[in-house]
Amino acid sequence: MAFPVNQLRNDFPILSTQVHGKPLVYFDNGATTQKPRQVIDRLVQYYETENSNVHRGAHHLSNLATVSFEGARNFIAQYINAQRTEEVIFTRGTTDSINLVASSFHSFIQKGDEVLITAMEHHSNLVPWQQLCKNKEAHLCVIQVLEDGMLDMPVARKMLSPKVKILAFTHISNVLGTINPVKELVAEAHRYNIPVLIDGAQAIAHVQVDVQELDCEFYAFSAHKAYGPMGTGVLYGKSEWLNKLPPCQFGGEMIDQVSFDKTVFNKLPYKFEAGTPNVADVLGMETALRYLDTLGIKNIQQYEDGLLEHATSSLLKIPGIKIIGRAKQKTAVISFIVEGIHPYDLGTLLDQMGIAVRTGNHCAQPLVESLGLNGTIRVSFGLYNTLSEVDYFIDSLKRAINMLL
Amino acid sequence: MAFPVNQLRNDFPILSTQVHGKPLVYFDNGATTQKPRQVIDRLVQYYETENSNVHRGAHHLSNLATVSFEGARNFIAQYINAQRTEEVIFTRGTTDSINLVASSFHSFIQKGDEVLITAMEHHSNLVPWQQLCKNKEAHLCVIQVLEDGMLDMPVARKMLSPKVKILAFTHISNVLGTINPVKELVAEAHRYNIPVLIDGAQAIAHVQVDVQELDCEFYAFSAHKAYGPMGTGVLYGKSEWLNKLPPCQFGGEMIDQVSFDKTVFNKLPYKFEAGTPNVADVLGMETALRYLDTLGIKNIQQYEDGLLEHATSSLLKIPGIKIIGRAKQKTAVISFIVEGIHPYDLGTLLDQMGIAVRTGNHCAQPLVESLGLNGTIRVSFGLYNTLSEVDYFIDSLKRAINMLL
Amino acid sequence: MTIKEKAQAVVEEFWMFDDWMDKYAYLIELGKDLPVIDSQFKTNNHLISGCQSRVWLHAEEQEGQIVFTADSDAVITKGIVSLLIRILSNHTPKEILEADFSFLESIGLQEHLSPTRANGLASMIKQIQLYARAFQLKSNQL
Amino acid sequence: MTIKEKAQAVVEEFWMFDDWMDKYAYLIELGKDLPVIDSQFKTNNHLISGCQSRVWLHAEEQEGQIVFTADSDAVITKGIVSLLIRILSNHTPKEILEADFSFLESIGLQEHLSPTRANGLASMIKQIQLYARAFQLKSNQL
Ligand SMILES: Cc1ncc(COP(=O)(O)O)c(C=O)c1O
Ligand SMILES: Cc1ncc(COP(=O)(O)O)c(C=O)c1O
Repeated sequence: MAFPVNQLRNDFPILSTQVHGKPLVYFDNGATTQKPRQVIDRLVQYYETENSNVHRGAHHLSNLATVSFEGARNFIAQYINAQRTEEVIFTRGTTDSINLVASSFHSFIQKGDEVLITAMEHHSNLVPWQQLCKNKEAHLCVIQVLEDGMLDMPVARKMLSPKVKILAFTHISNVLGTINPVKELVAEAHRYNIPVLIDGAQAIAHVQVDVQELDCEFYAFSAHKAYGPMGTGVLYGKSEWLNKLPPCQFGGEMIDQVSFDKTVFNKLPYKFEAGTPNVADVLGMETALRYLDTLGIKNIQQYEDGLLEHATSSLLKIPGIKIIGRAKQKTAVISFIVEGIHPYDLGTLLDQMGIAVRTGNHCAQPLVESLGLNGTIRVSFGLYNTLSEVDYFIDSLKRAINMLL
Repeated sequence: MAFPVNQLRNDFPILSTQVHGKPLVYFDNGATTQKPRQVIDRLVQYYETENSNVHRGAHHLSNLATVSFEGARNFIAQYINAQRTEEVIFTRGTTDSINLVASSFHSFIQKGDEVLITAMEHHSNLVPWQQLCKNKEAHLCVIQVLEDGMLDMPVARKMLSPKVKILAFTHISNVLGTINPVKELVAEAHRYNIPVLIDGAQAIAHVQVDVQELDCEFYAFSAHKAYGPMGTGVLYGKSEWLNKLPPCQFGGEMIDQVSFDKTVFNKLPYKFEAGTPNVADVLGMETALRYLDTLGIKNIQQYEDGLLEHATSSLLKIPGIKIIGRAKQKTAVISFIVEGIHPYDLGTLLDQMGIAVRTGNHCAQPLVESLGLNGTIRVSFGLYNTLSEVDYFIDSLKRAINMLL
Repeated sequence: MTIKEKAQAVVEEFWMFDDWMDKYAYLIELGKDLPVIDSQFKTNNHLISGCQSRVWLHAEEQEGQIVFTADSDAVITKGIVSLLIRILSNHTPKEILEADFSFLESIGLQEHLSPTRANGLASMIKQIQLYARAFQLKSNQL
Repeated sequence: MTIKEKAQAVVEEFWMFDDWMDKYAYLIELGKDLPVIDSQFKTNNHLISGCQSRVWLHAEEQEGQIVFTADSDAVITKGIVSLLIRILSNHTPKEILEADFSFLESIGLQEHLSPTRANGLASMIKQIQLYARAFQLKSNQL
């Protein structure tokens, strides 16, 4: 069965808006995705019929909200195949999830220890570890990226040792599109009992995420990059690890008993969820993941691979274009530069033609600089993009290049 | 002009729903408030026409989102009369705001220092300080609450000293309704150069908040308690203080320059806003505050005072009822107990009659216990509640008491 | 009567009331009538967690059957525990462990209770089953 | 021509194009034509922050008037700075400080630029005014 892209485009109201008088072509899905009607409706329905603080009241609305909220946790746990529902912690997003682990890890890091990351990390999976190492006089070690955009695996293996207290790396690079060999690296790390955190920000909307199969200790993602609302996301953690880590924010349901002298924290998952939870957006996230589930993530991946291939081969026909990141395993993200042209100029002209792309260092400054670049143009596809949008983009790009050269 | 309550009730879709076959009477506004159509519509409009990551793209949608987002910051800064727009930091809510300050304060607290709070704090303004003191071997000192629910001001004055590194207390008690003498206490604290954090969770929807007049260093509140969406809130801070404090979450726009060795943080307000911001909910918060502004917070307060007086005098006519918290300056929050009846039983029966109230310790366990109680029933009013709802509540309460005694 | 028959009787009693206020009134009466637990058993050991209200549950063996007594500081909770006890007291461990708790759904209780209370109910049932298992183990060892 | 007259001329040139793509094409041509800044001035000292692209701006006094030269690594940015320079170069500090920048609104530039670029534009204008003020101070002291 062909992927029903024309039909499902109707689910996304924003896709029928115009930009500078041209139909919107949204190729900035790596930054954030657009939302289907179903997700928007879920927010509306919640606020119109269910809104309440959860867990706390003995009244009807509070019960509705609590049941919906915990139902969402349950579905999301199933969706990523967590072993237990309480292994799903609701956070503000990927950055928040990673910071939570890095903060809580303070008590597990000593002077001289090592934290291992890769050279392709987003700032959100770099700076929290860098600051942790700085505080603890530990070492931040960095697995290098090869010319084609893949991790240097032989070197990675050598960098693993009992000194490494945590390995944190991205499932998929937001600049290069590289799908990293997560399972393999996790298994290698486990030989030294090193816990592994995976930054799943760019993965959750594009590939199947099965945390038990990956066997990682932590997995972080944001709803807004998977067709869900802004303002929420998930930290998955193996319960043995989540039980071990101290909480780093305090207040609300995360407390079981408190006196002025002493606090007993609540059990998982509440222990890590301080303050009134963001019920509406969590329900929106559930709806978004159900939407993906209905389409089938493998169908989506296959469809997006088609967009990637078509765009890649079309781009390579344009003289002066260089694609940054040619890993064998890639998702539908293409970073490129055009010789003699500043990415920002291209981005501006493409925008005039209705096409949203991203330019700059994509919050991965060390990576982009290590490639000798001051920025790239990035197109990143979502499930609603089409081959004819890609063709329009290629034509527009040629026009822009002609104007600029 | 009479307060147009009947008209504005039409703005709140949830108010026309039924609970157990009875019209909903929502008296749990202290936990969270319901949302007007305008706020819900703002979320929808954002996702249908503007959704994008802010600051980062050079494209049209990103520009729209950025302009809206920074426009919201600007309005909110004006609304609370901040001196500078960048003094408004967007957080997840009150709990997040307070935790941010408490975490960042680690570097300002030494062994033996004191942190001063009051006995009427919500767990969210207690446990972060308690844990900070625990980590730093500092002392958590507690200003006691008098029998009528007011702070013991003469004692408070004596507890201020150069040893106190921060004073944190609530603008309005979520259990007692007490409006604390913020201006006076802030002025006293400033005599020793003690910075002051105010927990404004219960204030923002009910009284005028003018941070320059209060002269506090920090002010925290949540959107969801002021008719705005869940998932966002504000930390106001005087820029001199925010500039001094180190950030405690890392990633995204809060970074200016980064290499593997070193990070230079961005300037205010971005420095404290790690990760993709919750644009939609921030715009919803702006809309909610504009809604309050249009009605006029003083009109709202006057109207709610009317509800408070009517409910208080009606309650006092019921035998066996004791109201907890009889401060002279109160907002429309009433905690009470009925002799010989468990609050939870009353809450359950009121709920059967369509009335949402809260029972328990209201996340202020030490306060409730110090009053010798194991919980109270709390009714907390919002701008859409009516005198006839109060009458219905009083009748229902009498019926419930009859059943239970 | 078997557990099943007693449960059926309770379901029928509940169906007599159209109005949930009346069902609650009935639960309250049951709660008020619950024979009070011996005060020596109102200790933290016998406390069931997971409720906004507190529940104490005690179990004794009498001639191969378990007899439950209980108390709560909230009378509706007391009514609910009283229902459970009425159905499950005076049965063998085996009978209790094999009991089908779907009658609670027929009453509509679980659906009508708040999640805190539903958790409380779940904790009570779990505690009852724990007692039954403990007594079974003990008698098997004899 | 006065600053005002030059600005008016630029506004009219821009109004000739219906299509923003043509306006951009024009900006790009301006950018390409911008006399390149002396490379000794392409230092961090002359760098204006607040742009995704980099802008270097240099000012010299010639017979009581300020002459600006500039460069950028992005050609559209260069076009924008070229516009500003064309209008503001060869004027006295006083004239520059009194200049009315509302012509930018008439062009529609500010509204059409991304916030990053609008910030960049604001930074450029600020920098131009700073130079003017510095030269004014210097000549007042003489
Ligand atoms: C006085 C007070 N402080 C703090 C909070 C915490 O607010 P939030 O849960 O929105 O972070 C609340 C509400 O629960 C409150 O009433
Ligand atoms: C690989 C990667 N990690 C982390 C993040 C941060 O996600 P968020 O901003 O939603 O916290 C992003 C997106 O910006 C990303 O692409």
